[in-house]
Amino acid sequence: MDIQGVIHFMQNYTYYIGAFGLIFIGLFIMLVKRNLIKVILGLSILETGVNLFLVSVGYISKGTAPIFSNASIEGKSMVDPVPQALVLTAIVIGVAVLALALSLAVRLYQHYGTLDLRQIREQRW
Amino acid sequence: MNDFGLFLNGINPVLFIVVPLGFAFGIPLLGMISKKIVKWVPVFVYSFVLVGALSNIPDVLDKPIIIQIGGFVPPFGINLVAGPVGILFSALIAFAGLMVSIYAVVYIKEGPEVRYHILYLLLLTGAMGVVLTGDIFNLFVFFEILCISSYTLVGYFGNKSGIESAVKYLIQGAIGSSLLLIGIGLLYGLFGTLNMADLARQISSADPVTVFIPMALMITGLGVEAALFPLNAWLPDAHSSAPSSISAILSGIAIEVGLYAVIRILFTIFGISDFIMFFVFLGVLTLLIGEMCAFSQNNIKRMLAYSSIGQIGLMVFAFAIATSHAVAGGLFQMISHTLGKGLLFMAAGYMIIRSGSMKTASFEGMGKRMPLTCVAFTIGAFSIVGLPPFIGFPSKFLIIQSALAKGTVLFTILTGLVLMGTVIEGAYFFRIVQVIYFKKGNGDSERNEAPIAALIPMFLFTAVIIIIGIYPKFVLGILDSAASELLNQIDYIRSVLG
Amino acid sequence: MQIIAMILSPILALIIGIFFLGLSRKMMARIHWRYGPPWTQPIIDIIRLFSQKSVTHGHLFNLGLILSLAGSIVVILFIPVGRIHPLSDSGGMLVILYMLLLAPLGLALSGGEAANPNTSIGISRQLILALGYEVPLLLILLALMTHYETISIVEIVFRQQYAGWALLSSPLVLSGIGYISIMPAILGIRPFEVVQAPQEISSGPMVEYGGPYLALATIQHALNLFIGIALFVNLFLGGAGNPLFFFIKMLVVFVLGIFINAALPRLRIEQAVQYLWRWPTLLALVGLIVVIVMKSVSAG
Amino acid sequence: MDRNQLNKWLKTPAKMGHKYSLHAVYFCTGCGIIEVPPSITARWDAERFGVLPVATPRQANLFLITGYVSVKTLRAIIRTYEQMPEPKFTVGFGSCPINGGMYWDSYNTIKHLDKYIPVDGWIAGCMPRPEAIFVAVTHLWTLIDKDMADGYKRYRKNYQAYRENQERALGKLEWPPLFSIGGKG
Amino acid sequence: MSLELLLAAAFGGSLLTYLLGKISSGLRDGFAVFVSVILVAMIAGLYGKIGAVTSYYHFMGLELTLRISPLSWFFAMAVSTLGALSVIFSLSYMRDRERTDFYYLMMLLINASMLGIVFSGDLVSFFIFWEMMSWSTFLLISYNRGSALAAGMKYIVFSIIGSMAMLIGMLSLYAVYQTVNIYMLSNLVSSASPGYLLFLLIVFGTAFAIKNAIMPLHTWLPDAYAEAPSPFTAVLSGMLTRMGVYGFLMIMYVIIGSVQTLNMGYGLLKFNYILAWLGAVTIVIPTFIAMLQNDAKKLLAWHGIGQGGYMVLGIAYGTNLGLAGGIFHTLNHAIYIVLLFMSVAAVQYRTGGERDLNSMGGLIKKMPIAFIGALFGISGLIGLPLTNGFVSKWLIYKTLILNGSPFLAFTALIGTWGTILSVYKFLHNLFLGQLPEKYKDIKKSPVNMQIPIVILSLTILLFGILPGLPLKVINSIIASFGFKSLNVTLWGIVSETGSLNTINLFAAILTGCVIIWLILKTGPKSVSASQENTYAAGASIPEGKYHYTVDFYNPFYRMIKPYLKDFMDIFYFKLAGWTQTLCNIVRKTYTGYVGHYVTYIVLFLAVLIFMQLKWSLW
Repeated sequence: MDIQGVIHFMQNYTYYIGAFGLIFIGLFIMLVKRNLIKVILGLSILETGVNLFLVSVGYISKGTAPIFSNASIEGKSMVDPVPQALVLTAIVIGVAVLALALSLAVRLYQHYGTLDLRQIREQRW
Repeated sequence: MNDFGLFLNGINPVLFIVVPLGFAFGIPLLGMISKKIVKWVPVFVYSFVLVGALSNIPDVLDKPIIIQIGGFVPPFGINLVAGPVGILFSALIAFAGLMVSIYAVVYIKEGPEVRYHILYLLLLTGAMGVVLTGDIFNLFVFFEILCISSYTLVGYFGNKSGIESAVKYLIQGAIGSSLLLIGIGLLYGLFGTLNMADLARQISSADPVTVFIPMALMITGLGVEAALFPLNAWLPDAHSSAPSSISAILSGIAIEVGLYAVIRILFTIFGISDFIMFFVFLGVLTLLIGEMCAFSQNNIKRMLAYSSIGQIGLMVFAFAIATSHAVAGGLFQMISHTLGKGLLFMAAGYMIIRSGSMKTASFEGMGKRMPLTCVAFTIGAFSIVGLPPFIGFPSKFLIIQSALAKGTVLFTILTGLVLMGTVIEGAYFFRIVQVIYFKKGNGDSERNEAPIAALIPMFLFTAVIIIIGIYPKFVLGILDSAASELLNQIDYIRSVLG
Repeated sequence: MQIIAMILSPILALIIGIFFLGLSRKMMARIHWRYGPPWTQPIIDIIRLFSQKSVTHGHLFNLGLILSLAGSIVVILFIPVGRIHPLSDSGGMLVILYMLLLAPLGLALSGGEAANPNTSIGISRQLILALGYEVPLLLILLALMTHYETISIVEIVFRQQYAGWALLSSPLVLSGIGYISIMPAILGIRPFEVVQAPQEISSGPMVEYGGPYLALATIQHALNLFIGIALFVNLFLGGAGNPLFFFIKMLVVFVLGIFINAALPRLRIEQAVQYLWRWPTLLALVGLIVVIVMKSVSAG
Repeated sequence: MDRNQLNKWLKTPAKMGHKYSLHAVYFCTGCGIIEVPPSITARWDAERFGVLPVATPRQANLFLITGYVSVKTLRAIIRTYEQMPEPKFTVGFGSCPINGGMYWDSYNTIKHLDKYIPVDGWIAGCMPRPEAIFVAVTHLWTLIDKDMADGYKRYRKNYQAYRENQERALGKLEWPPLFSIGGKG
Repeated sequence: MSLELLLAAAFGGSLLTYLLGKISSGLRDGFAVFVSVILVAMIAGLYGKIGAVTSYYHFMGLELTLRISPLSWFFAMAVSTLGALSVIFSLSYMRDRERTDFYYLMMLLINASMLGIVFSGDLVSFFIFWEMMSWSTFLLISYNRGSALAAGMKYIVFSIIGSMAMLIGMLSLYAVYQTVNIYMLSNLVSSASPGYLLFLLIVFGTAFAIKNAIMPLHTWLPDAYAEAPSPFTAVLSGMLTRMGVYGFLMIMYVIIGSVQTLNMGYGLLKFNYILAWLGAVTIVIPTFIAMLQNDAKKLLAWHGIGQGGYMVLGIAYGTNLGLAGGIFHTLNHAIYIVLLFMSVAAVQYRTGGERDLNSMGGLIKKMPIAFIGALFGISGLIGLPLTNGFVSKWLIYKTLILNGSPFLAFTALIGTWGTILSVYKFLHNLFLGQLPEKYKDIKKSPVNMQIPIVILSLTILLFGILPGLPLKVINSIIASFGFKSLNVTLWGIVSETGSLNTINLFAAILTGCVIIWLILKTGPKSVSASQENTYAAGASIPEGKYHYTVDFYNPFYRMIKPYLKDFMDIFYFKLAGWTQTLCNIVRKTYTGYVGHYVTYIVLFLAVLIFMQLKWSLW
């Protein structure tokens, strides 16, 4: 692959790299971190990555906002509106989950006195 | 069917989602009027839904009901597809929901009751949405409704184990949802549509490798809720820490709905029509591991939870065989599991209340103290093990039969393994039955039956278990058409897209 | 004819058996360098016993003894003595095998009700010993029945009168030797006298028998001697054409038995069973295998 | 046939049987037993007289009491005697059963055995030789012939007295009376 | 009268009995007896209708049928009769116990499901009734609590394994032939490949071998027999366990057919030959283990295993004599083992549940009827001539000897001698010997216990003297399997290679007994003596103060004990232990640490993708 190809790829798919980068970072945090808050942060990053990914799915390079104002640019250069709608929903859901997770974390801390997930293992096998 | 033909033939399936949702948000208002009314709201709502679901069965057997929300024609609008599968599941959800809500009337006494009922309605709404929707993103949304409300309900009592389980459930569930969302995004990126039928039509001509990644992501994401083997670590915790009514719903509805989503995606969207070796093995593995874990439990609810894993394994095994009989068997197994496990959790709930402990050893002499509950428990256990004349028998019969109909040595051996799981299952369930009936309790042996409102659903479950066990033809018709709906991708596409 | 045979056969057996009892006492005495009692002594004993007044311990005490004796008599009806074999077509060897059980079992039942510890010990030894010798005996009889392909003892005797004695015929010689080596156990004489062992457990199962009971028990013992030897004569020595020859053959075998009896000490019950399950069983097993092999060789 | 006639007819062989088939319980009460082995083994061979040691009193009809009788053994002697089937004969062997012998002044020895059980004959001496047993046996034959060996009949007849004697020497007996005390068998 | 009506009466009767029990116990008892007796009458009335088929239900697209064959009539008759006798026997045994309603419900339910099994015309009904029988038996085995629970667990685990094996066989038949009707299958299956038939024989055989307690699969039986309530143990041992024999007959001779079954395999490795050897092993080892038992019911239970070996040996050998012997032995065994368990139950009833042989004795004077039952029972068990057990064993032995299987014959015969030892111990330690002082005031067994005991004792004698009565029915059974019928007379078998004539035997023994009795009478009248008046080296025995029916075969034990452990039981316990350990290891998967759970999810995804890339699963 020549340098042109790389640049082309970078130009068109940077969003994806960013999105999946965030997703993997989020997953990595959830895999290795022991602190519940950090894990929740990882979750948040993961969700952000997913949202970014969704948005980038619908993005067209140099496209405009999907607002029906000018008939001439309709269709081709407008970004897809559906993923944006999806992302809005996903963000809402993500916020709900995050809020719930944090509130549960507070309750958990009240019970255990710690947020170290290695010690929060009463429920097992 | 025209757009808003609410009462044309049966009750419009949209109402199955709308009515509970509306009441869920109406509950706080009702709660201001009277707390007592609140606990009856789910009962009324689900009586209505049940009647609606049942009223739709005759129509559905002819031709699926397609409802286009907002009048947009698919693939552009969101649509509900109430085929035999959808109606079957909505009837099941409604029935289980109704029964458990009756049970909950007396069972839920402490804690924020009003919120319980809101979340309960939401949970079932989510489940109902998942089974009825024809749109993949809509499925995700309903799925999230289901999941979030169940996270919350698992921690309903706010005790140590509940919160811990809820947190763990939440983390795993959230990862699963994220993966699912990525998969949906990928699919949308590839095909530019979210309608299942449309996706299915396009996928059939797509490159299988390209399609595979979103599929794997979606299976994994939904697999968390469906409790496939390594993804099901949340299940025993959540089921055992939740209030028993919620355990019944989680076990009877939530994981089934998850599995429904998996098979819907596999069969309808990705058009799998031959058996899937990976899932056959996964099913057997899930079954064996679930049963083995259950075997070494002495906490009744954990045991029942692990048993659910085992049952899910059996269903996965059945669906993975992917013949029409097998899928019908899998669906039948879902019904029998919902009924049996729901009954077991409900009975166990009151047994736990009376004995004050979840340890199986504390149930000694229960047979004398709460005879009716114990009979219900026993029948549930027998049904889960698959003994005639209970409902577990015909379902297991159908599954094993279709596995053996494959006629290969491999499947015979796998069937043998599945039945080995049944043996283990029998061992621990019969152990409990023995403890209940044949061990003398050292505590008080006064008769202390569960309240009548808890007994009614148990009785109805028992009745249905026995009746369908003896007359499986009541459900076989709809099961067959449901199986053909699942397996027949072309028909699905044609009926949705016209 | 059959009726006459049925009456004649037990009487003959009784006479021979009691004669053997007397003979054995006399011969034992002579081997011990004693003068010994007259050979009619068992008859005198039996007469004396019948005139004594005994105790009974209950109905089973009587019934068991009666059953035991009746069992022995029925066995005799199945065993051909010369050409006298009144019942041998009613079930063959298998019935004999089973009827042989009736004698010890009847004594055991009778002794059981006597409620005496010595009886219990005696019975236990008797049953153990029976199990001990039945193992080789069954193998031997199976070898015979397999060889001759019949379960009828008359048929076996008949075949031997054409083909020569089984003891001397090539496939059955080991079985014959095996039978000889367990015969003392079947007859209940030394070295297998643990059942009675008068010095040790006061004559075991018979400890509570007195008077007529003891007389019947003695008769039973006599008949048992007869059965054990007659079986051997029939099965391995080709029976006989008439009772006289039969008697002579029996006498030879019995004298052999007496010498063994006089020469050997008593074995403990474990030792007895160990012996019986070792050498005679081995012989019998090899004998049976030889019979099977010979049969299959000659068949194919 | 008349039953009495039958009895008479049967009596003769029965008597012969009693005579020539004396199965004996040797009761080894004391030193006298040392004379028994020679008498039953090859040296003197009692079996030629029909005398044979048996293991239990149930099978016996001759009771040979060989030696002194202590109070303790008396109990066993009575018990054994009562367990023997009738007709039965008792012979005391040696001086001690007759009158205590050298234990005449022992506090613990029974002096007169025939106070406690009927004795049909005595063999005096300390010790009598084995031949004396055979003399006693032949004497016993004569007595049986003449119906004079009737100890068992006397025991039955005078059971009450015997029992009283026994109880006087031994205290209360553990076993119930053999015959009803009224004297009827 | 149709079969549905019969089964409806049986099942409905059991439920109704339960409900009546809530009203009055007397009503319940009466009704239970009524139902079970009516069933006997109804089945007896079905004799003429052999061959009738009724289709009663459609289950999941399958036609479920009931059918009377000679075999099923034979078994049904035995089941219902013994069931009725056991119910009659239970009346006083179960009085004043708890959960009596439950007991009768289960008892009649088991009876009904056994009738269902034998009348099933198709495998699905067979399986359904089989399962119902299994779980209701489980509930009743556990009835006595305490150690009964472990016994019940053992039973149900084995039972489920068996049913699952049967389920595989049944459904694979259905998958291949699209029918489960036994009689339609019997036409279709005979053309199948030998490998498939062997598979069928093995899976069905496993199920039936478990039920019939064939040697490596026997370990549930001793505990279950010992711990179940005694009248139910009678049913359990008499017929329920023998449903395995019925199953073997069904799969070997009805479905697969004699020609195919007997030609399965080569040389010494023929299926039926191996099965016969398993039967032979089942005869010998349990019989010897029975000798070591000190528990009356356990001793009988081990014999139950051993006798099952005879049946399997007979039917597996596959000659008309052997088959007749096996089937007849099933009936005979049912009769005498029921009788024996009833005798034990009668003793238990009076002694307060005592089963330890070492602590009883001398009950003959106190419970003569129970003694007679036990005596006839053990005579039948040994197979003494003139008892029914003799005839069936005779048939089996004869075929073994004459068809050149002397070693099988040897094992079968030696089993009999082992049997004598242990059953004599059983009889002696219960009824003979000294009566312990604590049982001095024991009463006779109640009348309703005596009636079944007497009936069964007489039946043993009747079938022993006139074996032609049942053998005629058995002849029609083996004829229906395609075997040559036996030449049966009323009192035996006529054959060139040695015939049997029980009436001669009977006459001879009877005459012998009478003559000897008369001889005994001519002697002086004997005096009766108490149990204390016994020879003890001159010592006197204080009343009731000594007791010695302990360790009856001690010298022998010392010899054989090391060899006669129940190795299979030990193995199964080990296996259960290993399973438990494995389960404990497996459940450690769920560590409780969320990080691991997340790893699982990631791993699952990775494996899924990897597998697709590597092997292209889709």
